[in-house]
Amino acid sequence: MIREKETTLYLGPQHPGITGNMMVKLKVQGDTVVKATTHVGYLHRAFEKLIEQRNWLNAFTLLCRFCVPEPDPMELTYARAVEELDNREVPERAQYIRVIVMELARLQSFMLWYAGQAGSAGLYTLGQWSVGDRNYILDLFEELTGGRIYHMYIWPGGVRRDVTDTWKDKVLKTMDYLEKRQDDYNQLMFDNTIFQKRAKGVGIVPKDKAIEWGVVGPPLRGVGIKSDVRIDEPYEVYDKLDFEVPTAEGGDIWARALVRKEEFRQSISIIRQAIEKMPKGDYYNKVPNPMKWVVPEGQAWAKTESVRGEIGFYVVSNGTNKPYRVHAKGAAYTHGVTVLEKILPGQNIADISFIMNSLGVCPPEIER
Amino acid sequence: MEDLGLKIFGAILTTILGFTVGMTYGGIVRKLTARVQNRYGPPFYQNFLDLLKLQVKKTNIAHGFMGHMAPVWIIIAAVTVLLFIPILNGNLWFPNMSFHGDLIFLLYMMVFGSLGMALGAGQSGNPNSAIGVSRGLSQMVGFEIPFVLSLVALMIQYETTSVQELTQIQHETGVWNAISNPFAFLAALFASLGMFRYSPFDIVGAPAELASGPVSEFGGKYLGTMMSGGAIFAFIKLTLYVHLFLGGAGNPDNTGIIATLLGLGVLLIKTFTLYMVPVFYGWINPRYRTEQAIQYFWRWPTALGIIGVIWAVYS
Amino acid sequence: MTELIKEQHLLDSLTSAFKIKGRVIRDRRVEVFADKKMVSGILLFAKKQLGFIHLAHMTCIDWIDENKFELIYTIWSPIEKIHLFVKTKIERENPEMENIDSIWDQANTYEREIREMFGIQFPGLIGEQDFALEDWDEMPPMRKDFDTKKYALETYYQRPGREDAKDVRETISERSGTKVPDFAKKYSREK
Amino acid sequence: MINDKDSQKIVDYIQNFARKQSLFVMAYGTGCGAIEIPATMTSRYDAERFGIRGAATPRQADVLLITGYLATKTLKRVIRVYEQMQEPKYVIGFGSCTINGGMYFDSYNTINALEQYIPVDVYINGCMPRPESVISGFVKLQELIQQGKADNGKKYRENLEWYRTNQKKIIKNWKMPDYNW
Repeated sequence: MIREKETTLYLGPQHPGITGNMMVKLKVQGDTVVKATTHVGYLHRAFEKLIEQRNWLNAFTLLCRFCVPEPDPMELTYARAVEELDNREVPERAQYIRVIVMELARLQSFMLWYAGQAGSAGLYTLGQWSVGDRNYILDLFEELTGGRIYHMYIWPGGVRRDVTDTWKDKVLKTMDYLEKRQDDYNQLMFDNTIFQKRAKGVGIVPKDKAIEWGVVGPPLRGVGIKSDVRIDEPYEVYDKLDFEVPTAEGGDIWARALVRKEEFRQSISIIRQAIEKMPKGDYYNKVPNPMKWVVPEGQAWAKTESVRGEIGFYVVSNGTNKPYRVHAKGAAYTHGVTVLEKILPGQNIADISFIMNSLGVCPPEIER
Repeated sequence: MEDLGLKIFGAILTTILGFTVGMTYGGIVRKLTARVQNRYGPPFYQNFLDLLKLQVKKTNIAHGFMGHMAPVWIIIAAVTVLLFIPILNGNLWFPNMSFHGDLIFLLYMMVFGSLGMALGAGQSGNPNSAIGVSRGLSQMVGFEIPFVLSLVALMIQYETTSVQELTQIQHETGVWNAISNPFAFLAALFASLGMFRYSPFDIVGAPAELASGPVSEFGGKYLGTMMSGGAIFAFIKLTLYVHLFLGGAGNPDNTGIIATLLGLGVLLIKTFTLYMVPVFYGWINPRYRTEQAIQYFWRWPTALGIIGVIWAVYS
Repeated sequence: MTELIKEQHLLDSLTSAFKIKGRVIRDRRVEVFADKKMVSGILLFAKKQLGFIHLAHMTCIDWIDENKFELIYTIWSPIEKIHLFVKTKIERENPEMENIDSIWDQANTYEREIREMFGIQFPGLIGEQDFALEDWDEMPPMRKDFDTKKYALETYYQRPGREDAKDVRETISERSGTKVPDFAKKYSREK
Repeated sequence: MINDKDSQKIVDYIQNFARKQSLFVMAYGTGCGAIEIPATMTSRYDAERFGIRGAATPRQADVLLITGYLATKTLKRVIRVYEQMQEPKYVIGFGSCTINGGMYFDSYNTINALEQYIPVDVYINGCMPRPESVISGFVKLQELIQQGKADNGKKYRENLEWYRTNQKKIIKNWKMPDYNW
């Protein structure tokens, strides 16, 4: 057999197929990847260092920029960690509002995923549809929080503004619309034989290694392990809501896509339930003057389920008006480095971007 | 000498027509694609603006001799092939350099452009280009087989290797080859999906995988020239298909101005309809991997091509 | 505390096996304080015997007043649904810590980051020296004694107008020649 | 003929018109602003109406969109991409972080003013700028091009010394990854 020459292929940082600003250095033999090394740091902004310079509430402006496609889980996780340190109660209404915001954030992220997953396979029509429809969710956010992408809406002790009844109606209308549209997306994506051929059996995460490698979220559910922070360690009012955590077998791109497809449905259902069950009352347990607000000494760890998997914040206070240390661990931290490096060898070059989208690799979350 | 003058004039006219139609079709496809994607879309003449911009862009890169030659090679190949394609059947204004055996000649010449691209891209040194070229050649191996089979079927059926004659036969009998040998036509139609490089066969310049594939290192005038070449090639393929399978266009008995315009209208309608086949297919399909694309062509299209040949032999 | 039986049981089994201190923080949260040398043993024991198979995260805190680095390993048991924090403090001078990427492959990434950001060495760690930074020759930046603002001011060009951190409203009013409205004044930073 | 002033004007007009109507944007999401680019390109805002479309490689691109903060590691690549682009080329600074550092003004790893390192034609402020403002920034750039005022590449060439000095202050090692092709 003729041994083909090994070529080094730099996928990124400037490459349309890469999911953000990062680089995967590939050793390639023909069309097959032999070795993959992830290089990150192109987006390193020293968030954790900067948060140490800000006071407790100023940190929120930085936090939501941790991972751009999905800023809200970051805010919620940090807020929950601070609440734990400060022993601050959150009114029940605020908890419901938080759940709605979280699920809306999930939905808009799912729509980006639809676009990325289809776009990396060359199905541009779906990407255009779903990113276009995503604007309807961003409109809802805009009305509620004032921001399209970054909201800074969830604060320790509740949320910043109350929701109105008209907003709730709009949410319900949007949910009806999205439910209809999702059928279109699914028809274009899941019913397509070419997509099935591309997705099945590609980018397999082995079941026995999944937890060891730090796989979380949909990729972990894609290997058949039912793991979701919302049921493992219920936060806010998720234990009062009725939803299912879908799983699929196989661990390939197809399984992960199936999981996400079903989660999209569940998110819509959760939002409907939360709007229905939301009680009247206070929405904000006001914190004192943010310039002088001192959080008691201690350490807290909070984690939240985002679209890509669990997000955890380790917050340390030394009893001053600034955080002493904040460490964030996003799902992409392991997906983008360890998992990607482990599963890429043996894959076709054509599938790399496909796999990265399926794992939900989000570079700003890795290097922060 | 008069004849030669007319021929040169016809050649220029043909080139202008091919270029304009090819570019406009591209623009219309962009617009239609945008409409399908819920967008307003660029104006239909956007491709001309792009081309003009590329041509006035400064270019100060050198990738060796073949890097300079590749676009020239492509456009030469495109114009040359165009001159051997009958635009309107037997029309004096669009004389083609038809000769016996030009179908086989065309088969070779149509690869010529891709070859130029391959050599140029190879010299640019970008690995994306190299991979793109190897993919393009593999894909060509895929779709050439059903395409050649369908042509062979036609050649056997009418015992000629001249495009002109094939058109003339269809004109005389009034039966399109698409009807007299449907299997060959279907095989050729499937091959055309690969030829036009829309999804699912856009594996050559797949953006998410290879940046822009073979043309990664070409910008400005080089890219503009390649774009014009590509537009002419699109027109060539469409016209060839129309003349081989869909009865051609134009009436050799009447070459007056009105009849010529009418013939051009028929040609445009037929080519545009044919062009919509790969475009429609592309809107709803993601991209194949290289080996899957080859498998695709080597199954049904090839089988249809073989059936077409058998049909031609025994009919 | 009747409802924390599970957590207490876990703590007991760890303390009895290793003779270490620890406490139950709240439900689903248990922390143990271990010596530097015992950490990998505890982690391996927790992974193999107690079902803590998931390394949720790993981080480092710079306690500059104590002159110590604190390393925190957070591990999670999907069956018991408990977080276990294994905490250890190491000296700030020539910090060195045991490499645990043989226990969890993904620890490699965390350790590379900590090596870069805090300067803690992990003998036997595979991977390039640079993780997020490139050609960094200053002090490891996440250490508390590294002043990021000073460094930024010295290194990068600062656009004029930013240095005084003045209230935006006043700057705008000065520039446009209009007065700051009364309702906006109460938010002013000058007060 | 071609040296004639009036005919040169006409040629310039046509050239500028073509340049302005066909802007190929470098597909390089350097920062978090990249999240609004899909929104700008898709149905509600549809930047393709203005002839704006993505280009996959620097050789084919006209516009370099710096979407937000630039880490020093990215700056090195951005400069390389910028230098690979063919003239006429334009740079749009997108988001507050490119103007004065934005909220990362005291970060040790992000630059604060983009025009110190590469010339910038248009800044779009905001964090993050809405798709409308992105499009308005592009329209502003189109106006500049039509007036012939956008000569980014020329500016860079003429002041190369100054830009290089600034770049070298930050980028300590100019060695690029070695390629074996």
